[in-house]
Amino acid sequence: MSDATNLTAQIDINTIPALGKEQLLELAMGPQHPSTHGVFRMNVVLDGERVMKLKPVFGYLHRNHEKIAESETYLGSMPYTDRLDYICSITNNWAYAIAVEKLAGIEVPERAEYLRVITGELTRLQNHACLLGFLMQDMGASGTPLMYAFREREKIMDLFEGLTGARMMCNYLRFGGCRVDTPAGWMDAARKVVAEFPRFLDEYENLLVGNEILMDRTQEVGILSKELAINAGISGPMARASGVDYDIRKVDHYSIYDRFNFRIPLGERGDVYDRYMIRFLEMRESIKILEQAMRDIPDGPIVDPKTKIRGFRPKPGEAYGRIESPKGELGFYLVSDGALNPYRYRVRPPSLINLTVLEDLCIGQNVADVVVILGSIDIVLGEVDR
Amino acid sequence: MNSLQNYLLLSSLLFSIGLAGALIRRNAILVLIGIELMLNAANLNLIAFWRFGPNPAALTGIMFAIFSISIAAAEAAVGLGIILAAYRHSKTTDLDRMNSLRG
Amino acid sequence: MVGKGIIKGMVETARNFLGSYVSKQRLTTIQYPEERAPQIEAARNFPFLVFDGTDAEQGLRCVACQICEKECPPKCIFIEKSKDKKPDATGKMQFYPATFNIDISVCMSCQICVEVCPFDSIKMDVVYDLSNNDRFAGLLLHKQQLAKSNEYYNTIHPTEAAAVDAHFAEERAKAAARVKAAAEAKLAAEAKAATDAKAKSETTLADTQAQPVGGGTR
Amino acid sequence: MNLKLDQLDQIFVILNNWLLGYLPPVVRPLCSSILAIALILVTFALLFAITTVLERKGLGRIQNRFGPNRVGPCGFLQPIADGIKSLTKEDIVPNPADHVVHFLAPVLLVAAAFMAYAVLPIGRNMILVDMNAGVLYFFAIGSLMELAVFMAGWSSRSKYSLLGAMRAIAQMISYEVPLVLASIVVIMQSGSLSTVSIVNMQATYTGIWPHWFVFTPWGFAGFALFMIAATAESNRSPFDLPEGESEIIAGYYTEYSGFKFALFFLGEYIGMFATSAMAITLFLGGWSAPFSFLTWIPSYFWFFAKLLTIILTFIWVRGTLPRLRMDQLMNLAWEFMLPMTLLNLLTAGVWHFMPAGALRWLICGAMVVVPCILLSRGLKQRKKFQVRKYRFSE
Amino acid sequence: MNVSFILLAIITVVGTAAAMGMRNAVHCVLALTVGLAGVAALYLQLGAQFVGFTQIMVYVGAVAILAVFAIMMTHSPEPAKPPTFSSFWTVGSVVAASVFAVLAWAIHSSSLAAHTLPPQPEVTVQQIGDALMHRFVLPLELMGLLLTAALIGAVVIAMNHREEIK
Repeated sequence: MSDATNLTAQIDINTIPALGKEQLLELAMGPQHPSTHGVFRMNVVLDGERVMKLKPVFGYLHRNHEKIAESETYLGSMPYTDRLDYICSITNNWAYAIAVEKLAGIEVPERAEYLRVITGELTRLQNHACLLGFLMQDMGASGTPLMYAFREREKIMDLFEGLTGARMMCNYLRFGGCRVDTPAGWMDAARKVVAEFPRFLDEYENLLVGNEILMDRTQEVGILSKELAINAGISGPMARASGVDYDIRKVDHYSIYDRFNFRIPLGERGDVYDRYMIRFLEMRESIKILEQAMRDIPDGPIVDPKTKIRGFRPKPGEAYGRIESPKGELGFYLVSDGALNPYRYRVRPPSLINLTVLEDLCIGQNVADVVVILGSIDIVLGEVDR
Repeated sequence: MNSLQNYLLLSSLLFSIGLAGALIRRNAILVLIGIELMLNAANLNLIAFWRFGPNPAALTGIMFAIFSISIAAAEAAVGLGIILAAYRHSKTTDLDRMNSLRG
Repeated sequence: MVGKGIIKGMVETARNFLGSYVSKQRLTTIQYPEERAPQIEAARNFPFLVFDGTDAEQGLRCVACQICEKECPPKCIFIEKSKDKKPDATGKMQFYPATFNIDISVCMSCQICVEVCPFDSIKMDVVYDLSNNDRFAGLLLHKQQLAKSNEYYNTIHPTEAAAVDAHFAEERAKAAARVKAAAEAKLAAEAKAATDAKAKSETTLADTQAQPVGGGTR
Repeated sequence: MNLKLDQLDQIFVILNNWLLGYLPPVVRPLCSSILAIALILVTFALLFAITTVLERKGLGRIQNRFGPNRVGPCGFLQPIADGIKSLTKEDIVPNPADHVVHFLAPVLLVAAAFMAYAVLPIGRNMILVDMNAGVLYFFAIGSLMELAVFMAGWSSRSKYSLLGAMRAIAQMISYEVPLVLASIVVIMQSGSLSTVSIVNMQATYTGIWPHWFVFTPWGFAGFALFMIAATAESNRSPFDLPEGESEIIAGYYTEYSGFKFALFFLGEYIGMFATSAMAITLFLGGWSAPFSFLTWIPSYFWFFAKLLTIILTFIWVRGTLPRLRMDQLMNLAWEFMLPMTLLNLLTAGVWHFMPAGALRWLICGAMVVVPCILLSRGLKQRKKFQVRKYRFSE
Repeated sequence: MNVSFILLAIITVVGTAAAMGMRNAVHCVLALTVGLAGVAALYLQLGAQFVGFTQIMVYVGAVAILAVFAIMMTHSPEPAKPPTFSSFWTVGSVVAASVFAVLAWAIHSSSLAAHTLPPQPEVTVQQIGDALMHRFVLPLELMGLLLTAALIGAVVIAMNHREEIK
């Protein structure tokens, strides 16, 4: 992926096994294109409307994230992780915090774990809601599902603002806990939002789940086989839609997910419809987790008092912390040489790794399916390009 | 006043233009279009004769024109189909280069 | 039957359309310039500097320790320490920032400067309509623009500001007590050693003892 | 009272005659046409302006927001602001574009769209030309729009424009077939291609009920099919593939800007109104009132009320449905619409030759409904799409 | 001769001449549509409304679009522009010109051609339909057969044989 020479966009037309090559049309979808979810470019070779070859070109949003983090203090990188997948900043914080906590051997107090689960699952809700909205937008539903999703996301973002001070760039977690405790009345407001969320899901279900056009557009489109999903390292809802039973919440038992009763929905076909429905069902499971967590949350400190804000120097060593982010396995790999800043800092971005199968999914499909398939992969260019 | 002569002259001019096009153009599609033009000239003749003829109420000219238009449409469809097939075979629509009978 | 799902969807949109006329739930837009979203207390945007009292120059809590400048992840703070000292709100002699600039086009509102400040002098503001014609000079805030009164701080973050003020009050009470004690001691010493020729050196000692009080709000 | 209402109904005709009375008889027909054309241009351009606001506000309300509400009262002056904006914008023509054709395309589109109104009866005695072959004229003009679309797409020399134009033409040609076939049932029944006589046939009443063609099995099916085809013809959602912005930016007018872009917009909406007005003329009784006791309301009011209802339905559909894919669109046209319209022709024939009564209703209803269900079920089964059940792992 | 005839004749002749003489094939087709629309207008002028609209519908709506599609599909990507006209274009022009000359002479010398416009006959669509269904029912059926055959034939000829080649 880091192969910079890969960025040359030209496609060698002779590699395409097709007749009538002079009738092929090479189309650059993006970087200025309405539905590439940011600045992303797909060089598509079309035969009529059929995709013969597709080459993703990315890096337009490259910000040197990893290198900046290596010259930054451990805490200083925390706000930068917000900007990776800017829709779910708290889960990014969480993965990074877990990596640092592993590195430095910090314990997290009980209440902080609960807060992390609550905010993390709220993040999952808003990510999935937005994704479904965007997917429908890509299918041309003139924004209605997207606006409904944004209406719900707004409520969750209000919660985040009330707790962390910012709507998107929360910068909420700290090594060994969370930055601030819940203000008065926040937990009640959160309970109310969570209690109302299923209503939105029902509305969504009415609007789209049984819709024939949607089924026609998504079923048997962009099929990702189970084997390819495993071999390509696909994770998250996308892998589960292909029938891979792999959820890090269940596999790693990180944080306190063991205490909650929830299920993992699994798809069969691995097409766009499955990826769409898996996310839909995951939202219902997230609500279950949230209800349990909000019922059980104890009082207590929210941060390990031993951790220092300034001059934080973990002992030399390495650690890999990963979580099940809404988009898949989000991991941070850190090497410490005992200094104020990490010696090596590496992100395993789920968006990027899920994106690698894009061409396999798109070949032979219609050009209109390309945007739908891209939407169903759920990428955020901030994370892909870093 | 308009006389039949003018219409006939116009239609013969159209016919000649179509004929010239059909004879001198190299693009097979445009040759086909030239043929269409000649058909149109004939149609114009039919309508003009109907209008100036002794018994317009019989509608014969109109009927012939309608049938002629249908034939022209069928001819265009088949002709263009043949051109497409020929193009797929020889990769050109240039009639000067489409000169081999071999399949 | 084909069309059932489509009709269900149509009904749903119709419900939303009609609902937007009766329910605030289904018409969530806030008409921005006239109407504003309710201010959330924890909200943060860009940093500002708190000053006590009425004079921004005089009451500025910042002592130009430059910790925030060092800790700021995107390095958007620029501080120049003063050459001289001036008395702060409690009357102690302190350095002060001769220049304090924040480039809010670089700032990413992470609040780390607030967390590391030992003097409670830098806090997060909530002003968000900062659009400007000049994207360089217009977004580089100077000390004069950054300095905002403690009362303002109290209005935007009441809970947090109350805690800070209580803390300050406590510290000041302690300092006052210590000053008083020192003064009493001094008086006693003066009374005791009124005839003593070394009284002058004693007073100097009391002064130096009181020195940490000003910076002791940690 | 009754006389006055009649005058209100005919007010435009009376006004026209009164104005022409001042002119010499030689120029009267010409002036009359010019007057009527000017009135049509103004009215429908105004309707276009109102529709853009209504559409944006309606979509906004569907999406839980206000829509435009800043310019003028309730935002209804928004189109003026938009018009000024698009007039003052730079008119960008791509360098390799074919400048003449690039310029002519929007002009032709708008001209063709407006030409269609010549045969649409807006009210009683309110029609520009009562043509003998009015319906044929309408569809002939409709085919001009395809050419305009092609010109736009081809002359832009852009891949997106070309793809969009190809899609648009393929779609318009495919849907012209069901569109024409769906309207033929009405021509069969009324025995005329003249729009005026078609409306006149429907403007009679049994009791309070009008004789609209939509209130017959074949008429209802024809209306439904006509509206589906009309949606596709006017590139409206869910058949807006030619300009599907998430796939091919803006389709054939990707490379247009400023006022030419606005002209495309105008042409498209005017075309949509024209097709809707045709549907009203053919199936919904044109300007006739829905109940016999409401005939005192002016006829043009009913025409515009019906038009507005159809427009609002278009907006509603647009706010709900995602768009189809090209092959699905074609399948719908050739595998569902075409057989259904042909069957509908047969049904209309049966209706025509059977004696009136409940049996006729039953047989003709069954002839429409049963094939529709069978056909849709067959198509659904072949594609094998369904709502799925999912398994969970604990 | 009246003005409308001259105007329409000029439009028709210029349009068709441009259709046969322009370099760019798509321009040719667009010019052709202008010419054919002119012919349609002439039909209208002659009182043949039905034929005129059919002409527009068939030629502008179908044939022109079809031709344009064919041009797009046979558009070769290589920039090398072959000469527009055939190598023996002089012969072709001479033939066409002589045909026109002969026809014009014949028309000019014919006594029949001197007819002036008789009063406008009333032709309704109903009459045309009646004629099609009674007097011309056999040609109509034949036409239907021909069109069906043409449809199938065109589909078969133009069908993509890619699967076979694979």
